[in-house]
Amino acid sequence: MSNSVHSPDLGEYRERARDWLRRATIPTVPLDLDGRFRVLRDWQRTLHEAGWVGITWSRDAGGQALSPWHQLAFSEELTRAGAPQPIGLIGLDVVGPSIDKFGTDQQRRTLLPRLLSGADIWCQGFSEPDAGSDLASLSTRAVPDGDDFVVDGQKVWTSWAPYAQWCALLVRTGDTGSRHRGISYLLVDMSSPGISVRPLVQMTGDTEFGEVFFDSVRVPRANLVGEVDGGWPIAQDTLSTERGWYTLRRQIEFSVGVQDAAAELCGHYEQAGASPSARVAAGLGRAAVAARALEAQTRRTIDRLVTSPGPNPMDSVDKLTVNELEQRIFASLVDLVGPGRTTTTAVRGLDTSRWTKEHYYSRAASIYGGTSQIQRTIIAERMLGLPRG
Amino acid sequence: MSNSVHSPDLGEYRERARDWLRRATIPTVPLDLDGRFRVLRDWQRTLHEAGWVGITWSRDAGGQALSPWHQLAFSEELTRAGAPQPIGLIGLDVVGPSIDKFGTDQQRRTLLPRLLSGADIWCQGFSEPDAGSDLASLSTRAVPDGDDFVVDGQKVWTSWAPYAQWCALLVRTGDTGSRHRGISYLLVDMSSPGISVRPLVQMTGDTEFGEVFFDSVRVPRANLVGEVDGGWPIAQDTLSTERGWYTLRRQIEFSVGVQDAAAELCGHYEQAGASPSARVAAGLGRAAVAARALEAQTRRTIDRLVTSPGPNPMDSVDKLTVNELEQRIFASLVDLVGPGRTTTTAVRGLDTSRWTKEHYYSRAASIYGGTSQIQRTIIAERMLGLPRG
Amino acid sequence: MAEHETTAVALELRDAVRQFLDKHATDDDQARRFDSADPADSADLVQGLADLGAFAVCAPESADGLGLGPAALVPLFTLFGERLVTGPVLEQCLLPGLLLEQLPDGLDPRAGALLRDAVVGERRVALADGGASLEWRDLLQGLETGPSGIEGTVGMARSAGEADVLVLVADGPEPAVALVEAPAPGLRVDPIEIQPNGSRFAAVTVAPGTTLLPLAEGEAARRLIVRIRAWTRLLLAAELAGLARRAVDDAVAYVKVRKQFGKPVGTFQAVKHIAATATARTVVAENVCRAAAEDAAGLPLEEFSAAAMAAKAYCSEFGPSVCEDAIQLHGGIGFTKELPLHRYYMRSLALRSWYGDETELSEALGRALLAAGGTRP
Amino acid sequence: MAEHETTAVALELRDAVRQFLDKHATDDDQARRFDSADPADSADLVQGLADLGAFAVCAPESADGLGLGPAALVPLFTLFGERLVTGPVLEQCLLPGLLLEQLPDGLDPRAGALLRDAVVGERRVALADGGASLEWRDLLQGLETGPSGIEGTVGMARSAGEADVLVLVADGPEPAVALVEAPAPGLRVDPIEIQPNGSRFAAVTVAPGTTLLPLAEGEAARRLIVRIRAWTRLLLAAELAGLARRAVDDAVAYVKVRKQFGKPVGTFQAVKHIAATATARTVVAENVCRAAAEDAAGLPLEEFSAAAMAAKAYCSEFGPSVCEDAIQLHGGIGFTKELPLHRYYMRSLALRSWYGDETELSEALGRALLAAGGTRP
Repeated sequence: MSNSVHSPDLGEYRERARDWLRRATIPTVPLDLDGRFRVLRDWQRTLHEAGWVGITWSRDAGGQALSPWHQLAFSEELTRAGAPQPIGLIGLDVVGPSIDKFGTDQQRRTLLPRLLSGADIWCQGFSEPDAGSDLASLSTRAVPDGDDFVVDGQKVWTSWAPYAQWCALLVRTGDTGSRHRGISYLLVDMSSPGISVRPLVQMTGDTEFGEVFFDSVRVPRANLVGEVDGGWPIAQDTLSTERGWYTLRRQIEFSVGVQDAAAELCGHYEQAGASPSARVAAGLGRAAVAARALEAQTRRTIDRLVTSPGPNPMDSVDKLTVNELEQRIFASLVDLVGPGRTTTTAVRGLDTSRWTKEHYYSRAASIYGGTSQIQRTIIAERMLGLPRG
Repeated sequence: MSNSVHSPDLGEYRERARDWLRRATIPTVPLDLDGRFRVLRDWQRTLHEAGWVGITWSRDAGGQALSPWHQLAFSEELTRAGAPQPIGLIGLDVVGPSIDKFGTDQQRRTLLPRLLSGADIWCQGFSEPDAGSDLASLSTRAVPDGDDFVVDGQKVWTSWAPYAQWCALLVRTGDTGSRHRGISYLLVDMSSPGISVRPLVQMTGDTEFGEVFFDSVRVPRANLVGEVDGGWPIAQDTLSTERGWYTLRRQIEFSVGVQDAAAELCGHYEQAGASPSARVAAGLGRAAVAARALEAQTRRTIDRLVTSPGPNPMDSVDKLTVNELEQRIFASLVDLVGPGRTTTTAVRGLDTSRWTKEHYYSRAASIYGGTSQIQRTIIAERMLGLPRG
Repeated sequence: MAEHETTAVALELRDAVRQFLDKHATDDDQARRFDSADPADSADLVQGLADLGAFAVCAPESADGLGLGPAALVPLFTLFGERLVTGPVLEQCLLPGLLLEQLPDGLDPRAGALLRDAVVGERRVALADGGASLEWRDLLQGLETGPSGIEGTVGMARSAGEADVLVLVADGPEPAVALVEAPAPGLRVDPIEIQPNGSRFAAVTVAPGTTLLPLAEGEAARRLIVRIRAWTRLLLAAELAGLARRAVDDAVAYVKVRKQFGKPVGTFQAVKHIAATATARTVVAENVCRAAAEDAAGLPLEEFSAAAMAAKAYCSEFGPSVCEDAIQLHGGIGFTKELPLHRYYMRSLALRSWYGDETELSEALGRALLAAGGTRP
Repeated sequence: MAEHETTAVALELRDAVRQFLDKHATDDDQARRFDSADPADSADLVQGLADLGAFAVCAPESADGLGLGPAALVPLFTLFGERLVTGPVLEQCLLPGLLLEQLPDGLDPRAGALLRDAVVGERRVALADGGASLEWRDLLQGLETGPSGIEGTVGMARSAGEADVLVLVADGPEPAVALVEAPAPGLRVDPIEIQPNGSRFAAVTVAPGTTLLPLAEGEAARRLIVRIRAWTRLLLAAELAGLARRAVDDAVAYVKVRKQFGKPVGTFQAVKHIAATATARTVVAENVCRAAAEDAAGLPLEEFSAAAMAAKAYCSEFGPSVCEDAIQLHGGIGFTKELPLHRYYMRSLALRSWYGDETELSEALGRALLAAGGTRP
């Protein structure tokens, strides 16, 4: 993959990654959540010890101080090697950079090393039942009380909530109507008394999302990031970066997915001595076109991560594009198993269970992380300059 | 076609229509607008003399006093015989019924017979450059002056404007901000001094739409339909009926269109001794599914025309459905000529010029007569009860 | 019965079924049944429908049926879609009645007895037909007429694992339809591991020499097969329309109360337009099924078959798409098992490709149209 | 030239072309040219582009070219799309340069002279290639290698009626590429009646024995044909992206000023969302072309061919769809000849199926992927 913004020569770095991955024991990820969490956390520690975690982070913060292209190259090699991503992505992509940029020395020193190694897994307490798309209306309250804040409220769509050691929490410290001007950014130890978690089962059967309830939870004032009522810009700053990295990682997974599907079909048709129908070829090709389009789009994402990090309406173009193309890729692929989709039987070599699950999951793409509707409004108003309501 | 709301047995009526059409001289419609108008007007006179115009109109108004099923059956037979519709549909479907229902005896007596026979062709001056979707904001003014109104303003999307003898005109008689409460319904002789017309050329090359300019045009008060400022409900009342008939007529044209395309393809493959590709079969089938879906939908339209005429949000479901399916039918059919679409050469027997033109025209379906966006808002607010902005 | 009596009986039955479902097919009941691979979980529901006469709808009155004809099943299956009534219901409602109605003369007495038992719900019927897909015929395989009768394998037969009686469809050069009682020597029924979808599947293998009860052969069998498939498609289409109806109704109700940015999300034009589009497509889906049912009696078989294909194609495309819109309108919660919505979507996808998705049916319909020289079908 | 020099020259050229088009390709000019079946109507435009060096972009410096490589044409064709520059431009920009670059050694002297004339705009070049469509090969037909050289008929060859030199592509079992000067005994070029689309077409027939200037045979010809088609696809894709860009920009500008219900229609969420979706697709269309151009130098030919197919497939699908959105955003006026928009739509539809629409290219790409065992392309 070539790049237009002076991408460094990554040949050697890639070779080193490939070499390491060849020698590494790629973990098999169990289906049960407990097992999955344990194995993926161990894998993050292994990656971290070998210097493959925090690739773009400063050395000061425990990272490798390399470019986004290095991160992308490693993610590609990881995925191509059939290895999972480290589990602590929310920490690595969102919370960690916020702590590094806006946190106190104390916070940086105590929290970042454990975040990188996977010793601490972070979750993100942003969305609420009545503040999803409209995050600025969140109502979980934090009231100062001595050296603590006392937190009451509820968060939702918190991933890995039952397993996380820490939570980056957006709370209302201003008046009820203060919207984004009255929000603070707290770091909450998930073992604090008063926190309870209820998992939400998704259509795919996955349960890594949950609701988190805060009942008079005491959080030390030392765990505040930035100023009181100053949490909104901190959240915005890294959400944009997160979106960029999310796009990049997903794009790699999709490309590899299309190649996996092609390899499955190939194996079948070679063995059967048969030739694929026009529908099979076109379905696979349609997925491949979408994956390539997304790859092309993400080259510009990485240009942006290098040259002008920070919120940009083009992030919403990326997100809308991922949503649309992810849905297209997996609709095209699952279409190839036809009536077999109700079973776990391989159809024409295709792993029916995998493609049906990916397809179900793709329906969430246009909802999670900001609905497609929200992205369209951002594009229209902030990029095209169409007048607000 | 069977119907659920006690449709009468139309066998004999259809047979009579078929018989008449077999004996009639079906006109060849010239491509130039002058010729087309002349031929189609003659055709309306011929149809009228034989009792095939105003089928659902009362005998009192010069009609046949038959049911909507009779009208539909005749339209079907007409289309299947390859014959054009009468040209004065705006008069027959919209203006005439309004005059019959809301006009004076004098208006009925002098205008309706000539409207039916095609001696007078009517156009409809509703939309304005700045009042398209938002008809209630129209600004063409009519100021009382002695026994006349003096009309100034501009209308647009007026079909057959250069040829029409009469225009049903919505004008503002109330204050500027009076919206639908300050609109009156006037009947305007198109030969009145001060009227000028500029044709608008469509993408298809057709020019039957035009802009109409009114410069101090005097219209006798006797040409007012209903009360001053009472024009809005008159327009609404028949617009709904018009939409129903429009849907019905279009559906017939689409069904016949799909059959024509199938016959063209058949002729080609029989002659070539070849078999159609999966893509050709699926494209034709896709159009056929859409045509059948629309046929099914219009059965309920006709039920409504019989049992509960008048505005109904289900009209908007019909219109949205026609828009969507018309575009699908012609996109599917024109897709079959492939790269041949840039030429006039028949491709696989298909009449390239016809299907490209129909396809271009279908893009207007979601705009003319109320955009798809307007229809969706009506459905959401009036049928689903979603809250207004 | 006269037409208005037929209609009255059909409406009465539908109301009775609706009341029964209100009690015995709540969202919680249906959640349990939907995910289950065990027929026992839907036995009470099936028995209840039998008691109400749902399986007698299209059986002739001479066979203790209601004699309403299969068209009367269409509104019932729209209701079944709305209420997520799944399991072996379609085959049971359609096949015994249709076969008894189509084959009144000289029917093998044992076959007649089995079918009459099925009408009153005392036996479970399933269909072994390789024609449940055209593009995936390699997966479905199929039966054909061998030297000693119907033989072969059907890779996926819905509800076959829980059936006492299988209707075997051989659609090769020598078409035939027969019954086989399960279990029987020579008959293998191997359940297939499923993903939750509301139906169970088994592979059915009929060895040469299995004891069969022949129903039809030759042209009569060919026509019977066309008829069985056409009605199966139409009832699947009706179920898909019902699933869409429930999904869009749920979504509209939700966006009226769910607030974001200080007002119901249904206030936003983008939300309104998704809901309106989904509603229009649902209305058309309902009407395309209703129209095919209206036409059934009056149309030549091939034209009715085309009408059923068109209905199934429309509903296969827009049933799932309406459910997707409904999920989008719900936001994140629509994607979770907190609400029944996801089951409607999963069911709609399962039905989409059973007896043909929109792509293969469009192709089949196009070919039928071309074969007929451009006139109907 | 070093890479940064190349880029500077390419940017300079693009600016010069843009300024030229500002003067000589106004909407009125383009309206006149677009509807015309007469090459004379675009002669001044073609000459202007020649004078600016547009046809020399990818020719080697040894042949008086700019030596920028065909990748430098991609941004130029996006611009051509934005400005509706049509006529025989693509063939003229691509073919002489590409052939001179690919066939430097042992090139027939007369062929070399013709191509060098074309680089400076003194001859017009067109391509006779039956592979401009896969599904409609029956319409396109094609050339093959006969006993005495290339022969056969190409049913539709773009701009062939106004060419002095035709590039003949024989893609049968014995691939070959050759030039023929027009007119020539044995060569028939029959103009085809067109519908307005910005291009003219002719049927080209090459009789056995026509005097040809051979360029390549065998494997070299096969690879040359793949390369010609890949670049043609990519430039068509770039033009489609440019058409989409212009359409969506016009629509956005329009909805900012056009008022309904007392406010700009761009205030309405439904309008915003159509504009946003169209914008996102346009950005991706631009980027998919740009990425393929970036990759061209580094990829094996078959992979570059796949990248070009993917770019063309994406732009074939979304180029016209963005124009449709733009028409919808304009309302009724968008459907008239009052605005240039309709020409962008008509042009996008013409380009959509030329060298493959999204359906046939998806199938071709899928087959290529399967042939490669699931790895790239």
